[in-house]
Amino acid sequence: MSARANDSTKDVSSLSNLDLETPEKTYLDSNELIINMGPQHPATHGVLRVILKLDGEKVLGTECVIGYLHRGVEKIAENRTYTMFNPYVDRMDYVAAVSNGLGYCEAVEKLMNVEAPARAKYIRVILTELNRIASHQLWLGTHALDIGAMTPLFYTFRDREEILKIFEKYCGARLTTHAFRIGGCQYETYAGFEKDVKNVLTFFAPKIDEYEALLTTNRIWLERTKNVGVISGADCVALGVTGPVLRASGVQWDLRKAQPYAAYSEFDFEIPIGTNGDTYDRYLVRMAEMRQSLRIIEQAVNGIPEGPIMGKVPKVIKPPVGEIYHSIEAPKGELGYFIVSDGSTQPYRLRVRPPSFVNLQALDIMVRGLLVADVVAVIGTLDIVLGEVDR
Amino acid sequence: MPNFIMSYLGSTVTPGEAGNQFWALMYVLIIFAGVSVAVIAMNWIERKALAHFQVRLGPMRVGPHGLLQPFADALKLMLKEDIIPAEADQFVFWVAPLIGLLAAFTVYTVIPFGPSQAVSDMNIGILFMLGVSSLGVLGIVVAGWASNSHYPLIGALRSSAQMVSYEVAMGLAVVSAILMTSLNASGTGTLSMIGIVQAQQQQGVWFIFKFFPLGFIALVIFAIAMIAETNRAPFDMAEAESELTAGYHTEYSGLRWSLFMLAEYAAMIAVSSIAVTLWVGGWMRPFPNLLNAPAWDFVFSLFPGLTFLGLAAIAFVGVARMPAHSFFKIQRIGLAVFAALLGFIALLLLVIAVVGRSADTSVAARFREGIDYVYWFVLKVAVFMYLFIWYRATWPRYRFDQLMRVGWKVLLPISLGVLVVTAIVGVIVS
Amino acid sequence: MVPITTLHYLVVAAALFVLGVIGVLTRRNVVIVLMSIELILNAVNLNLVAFSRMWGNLNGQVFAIFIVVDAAAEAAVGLGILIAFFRNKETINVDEIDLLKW
Amino acid sequence: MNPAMNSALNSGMAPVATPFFFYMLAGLAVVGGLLVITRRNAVHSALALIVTLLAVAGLYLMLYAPFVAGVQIIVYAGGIMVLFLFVIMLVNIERSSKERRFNRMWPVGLGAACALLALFVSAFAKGKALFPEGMMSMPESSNTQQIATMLYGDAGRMGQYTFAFEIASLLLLVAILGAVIMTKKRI
Repeated sequence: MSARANDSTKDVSSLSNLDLETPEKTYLDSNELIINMGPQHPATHGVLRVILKLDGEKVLGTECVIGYLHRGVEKIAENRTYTMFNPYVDRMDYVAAVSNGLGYCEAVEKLMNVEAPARAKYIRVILTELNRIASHQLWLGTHALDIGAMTPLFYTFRDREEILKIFEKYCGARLTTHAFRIGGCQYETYAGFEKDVKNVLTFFAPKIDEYEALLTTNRIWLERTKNVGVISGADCVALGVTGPVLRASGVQWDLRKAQPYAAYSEFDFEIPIGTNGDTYDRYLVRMAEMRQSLRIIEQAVNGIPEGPIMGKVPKVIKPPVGEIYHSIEAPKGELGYFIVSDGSTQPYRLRVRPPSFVNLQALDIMVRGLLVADVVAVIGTLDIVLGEVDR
Repeated sequence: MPNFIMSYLGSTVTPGEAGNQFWALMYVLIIFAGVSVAVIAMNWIERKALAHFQVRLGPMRVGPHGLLQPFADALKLMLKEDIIPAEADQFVFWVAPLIGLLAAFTVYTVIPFGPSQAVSDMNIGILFMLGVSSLGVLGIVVAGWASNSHYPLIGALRSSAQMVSYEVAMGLAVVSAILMTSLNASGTGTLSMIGIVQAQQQQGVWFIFKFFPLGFIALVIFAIAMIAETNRAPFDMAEAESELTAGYHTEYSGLRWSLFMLAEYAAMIAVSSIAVTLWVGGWMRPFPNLLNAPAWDFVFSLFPGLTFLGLAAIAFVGVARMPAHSFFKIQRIGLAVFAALLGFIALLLLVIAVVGRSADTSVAARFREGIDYVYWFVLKVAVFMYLFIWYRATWPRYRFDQLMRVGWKVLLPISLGVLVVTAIVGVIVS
Repeated sequence: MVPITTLHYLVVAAALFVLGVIGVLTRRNVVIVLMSIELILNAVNLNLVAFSRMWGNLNGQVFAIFIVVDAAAEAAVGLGILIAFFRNKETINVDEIDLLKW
Repeated sequence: MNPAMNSALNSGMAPVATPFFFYMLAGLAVVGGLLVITRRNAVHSALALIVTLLAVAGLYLMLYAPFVAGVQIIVYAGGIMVLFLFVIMLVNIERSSKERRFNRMWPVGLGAACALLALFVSAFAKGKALFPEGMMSMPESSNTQQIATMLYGDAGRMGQYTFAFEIASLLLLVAILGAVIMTKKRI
C-alpha cells in the first residue's frame, strides 16, 4: 500500500514489542502494512484491539491489546465479603453468567468444606447447561455474522429468548442472573419450571437442526471455515487452551468428566471431539455440545430429587485460613477460581482463570499466514468475551 | 396538445431515434425519477424482506409498516454533517461518489422498457452498457484512495480487482447471448438492446431457454457475475463490514454516503435490466407468439391493474389487522390512504386496459401497450432484485482469494465453454 | 456557425498529440509519462477515425481498434516494468532510471 | 453524454447542434490533456485522462464510429485506467509529489508548444483549402457489422485484417505474460 497510509501508523509499530516475523521484501513499498483492528471494530466482539502486521492481505503476525474493559474484578473481591462478591462474577462472562456463579459458589463451598444439597446441584446443572446452550447460540450467531451470514444471528437470538425467559422466571434476571448462592440456591424452582425446561428440550432439537441446515453443508461456509485457524492438540495444551477449541483439536478433555463437579458424575453424556482443529471442527463440536447439553438437561430434569436447596451455611461466611483452586467447564473452557482466605469475611486474594483470556493467546499462531478475513473468522471461533478477558 | 402527445405515442421508434429531442429529454427525466423511486422502494422492500427472512419486523415506526422510512432516512442523510477527513484529498473525495452515480445512471439511456420506450436505441447498446457500467469501479477505487485510510484503501483495491475479474466472465456470457441473436435468416446479429429483444421475439424463445441448457448456464454465470459487479452479498468483499468496517465508503458520511448507496442500488437495477433484456425477453409478456389472439392481449393487459389491485388488497388487510388502539389511529389512516391510492391506480390501469383493448392507433391503445411493456419489464427486473435480497439473507461471505478463484477458475472456463458450444450448436442448427 | 470539418478534428488531435509529447518529455513521474503516451495514441486514433469518416472508408476505424489493443498491451507491459523497477529502486522518477543494468 | 445526440448520430439522422457538442467535447479533451501533464498528483492526472478519453469517445460518436467509441470506453476508461489507478496506489507517490514536477527538458516542451501554435495559425490561415468541407456518408447503422467483416471475414472468406487480428491477440498474450512475469514475486 502507499506510504501515505503507512506514515500515520509508525507509532503503532513501535508499540509492538512482539518479535514479529520480518516480512518478505515485496513490491508494496517493501513495508509491511500495520492495521489496527479495533478497539472500535464490528468484528472484535467488544473492545479487543488487534494490531495486525500484514503483507498485502496476508497476516504476518498479530498482537492483542487488551484491557479496555478492565474493571478490576479481582481487586474488588478483596474488598467485598464472599456473599457480596457473588454478583460481580456474573459480569465477567456476561453471556454465561450462570457458569461464572456456579464456579465461584462451588469454590467457596469447597473452601468452607460444605456441600450443596442434591436438589440444588440438579438445579445448578439444569441452569448451567441451559446457559451453555444460550452461550453457544450467541457464539453461533455472531460467528456466522462475522463470516457474513446475517440470518443465523436472528434465529439464534429468537431461540435464546426461551432460555432467558426461564432464567427470568427463576431468578428475575435474564443476563446477569446471580442464580446461585454459596451453599446451594436461594430460590426454589417456580411452579411449572420442569414443564418449561421440558418444553425447551422439545423446542430446541429441531432448532439446532435448523441452524445446521443453514450452515453445515453450505459451500461458502465450508470454504470459509475448513482449514482456517488450524491449531494442533499439542499446541492447545502448551498454550493452556481449553474448552471446545481444545476438543476440536482432538483432545478429549472436559472437566465435567475429568473432575466432575455439581452432579455431573450422575449423568450420561459424551464429549464431542474434532479431528482437524480447524474452524469448521470447532463449529461442529459446539453444535454437538448443544445436543449433549440437551441430553444432560433431560436426564437432570427427569431425575431431579426432592429436598432442601440450601446447605448448612453460617449466616456470616468466614472460611478457614487456606487456599483453594476450583475449576469448572464453562461454555468457553476451563473457568477456575483461586481463592486465598485469611480467615476473615473477605478473600485475601481471588484470582480468576478465565477461559477467554487464555484461549485468546492462541489467536496469533492460528492466524499467521492467513488472510485478514480469516482473522475475523478466528476471533469469532475462539468465542471470546471481552468482559472475561479484561475482567 | 393531443397531437403533440400523439407525435410521440404514434411513433414506433425511440424518441432518440426519431430525433424527438423534447421527448428524449422527458424520457431522461422520467427515467431518472423512476429509478430514484425504484431505489427508494427497493430500500424499503429489502429491509422488510430481509427482516421477514430473519424473523423480525423491520421498520415499523415511520409511517404504516415503515413505508416512510426511506424518506426519513433520506432526510436524515441530507441533514447530516458531511465530514471530509482532514488528510483526505478534498477534490477527489468530493468527486468519487459522483463518478459512481454518473456511471450507474448513464446506463439507463439505452435500457429498453419497450420497443419505443427507451431514451435511445444505440446500435452498440450492450457494448455501451457494459462499458459505462464498468466505469463505476473508478468511483470506488478513487473513493478508497482519497479517504487516505487503511480500510477504505484495502476495500477499494479488493473491489477493483473483483470487478475487473468478473467483468471478463460477464462479458463472455453476454457474448454468448449476442451470438444467439444472429441465428436468423440473414445471419446478422445485433448489439442493440431493442434488437436483442426483438430477436428473441422472432426466434420465438427467450434466450434463457434457447439451446437448453446453454442459455440458462450463460444467465447463471451472468447472474453470479452481476452480484460481484455490484458488490452485493455474498461477494460484498469491498464493504465487508465485519472485516473492513465499511470498505471504500468507511470515511464517507451524510449525503455523499447516500450517493454511494444510490449508485449501488441503481447499478443493481441496471444489471438486472441487462439480464432481463438479454435472456428473459425484455418487455415481452409471456407467450407473445403462441397466445397472440387479441383476446389474449386483453387478458394479459389486465395484469398490471390486477397486480395493483392485489397490492391494494394486501394493504387493506394490513389496515384491518392493525391493533385497535388509538396509538395506531394515524397509521391506520395513512395505510388506508395508501391502499386507496393503490386501488385508484389499479382502477385507472384497468380502465385503460378496457378502453384501449382494440389494437388501433388511438391514444388509449398506445397507452395500454406502453403500460404493458413497462409492467412486464419491471416485473422481471423485480424478480432479479428479489434474488439479490434472497442471496444476502442466505449466504455467508466469500473470502477474497476464494472469490478470485471462483471468478477466474470456475466462471471464466465455463463461460468460454458455453460460448464455444453455443457457436458450434448455432452453426449446426443454421 | 462554421460547419465542423475534418480539419477541426485534426486540430484537436494535434493539440492532444503535442500535449502528450510535452508530457513525455518534461514530466519526471513514470506513471504520468505513460499516461502521456496514452494521450499520443488517442490523438493518433482521433486522426484515423476522422480520416476514415472523410473518405467513407472503415480501414481507419479498424486501425484505431488495433491501436487500442496496442495501447492495452503497452500499458500492461509499461506498468509491469514500472512495478518491477519500483521494487528494486523504490522510485518512479525517470531521471533516476539512468543505468543500463541494475 | 447527451442521449439525443448519440442516438441521432447512430440512426443516420442529421446530428443536433453539431458545432456545440464538438466544441464542448474538444474543449474537454484538450483541457483534460492539459491537466494530465500539469497535475502534481498522479491520481488527479489519471482522472483528467479519463475525462479526455471519454470526450474523445464522444468525438468518435460524432464521427459515426460508435463501435470504436464503445471499445474506447470499455478498454480505455474501464480497463486501462483502472490498471493505472491500481498501480498508482501500489507505488509510493508521496515522494514524487513533493519533488519538482518537471525535468530539464522544458525547452523541448516549449518548442513543441510553439510548434502547436504554428500549426494552429497555419490551420487557421489555409486549412480550409486542404480539406473538403463535406464528408463521405457511411451506413452507420451497420458500422459494427462492417468492422466485423473486415476483421473476421464473411461467408467463409478471410477478412482483410484477419491475420493482423490474430497477431494482435498474440501481442496481447505476450503482454499478459510479460506483465505477470515482471510483477510477480515468485512464479
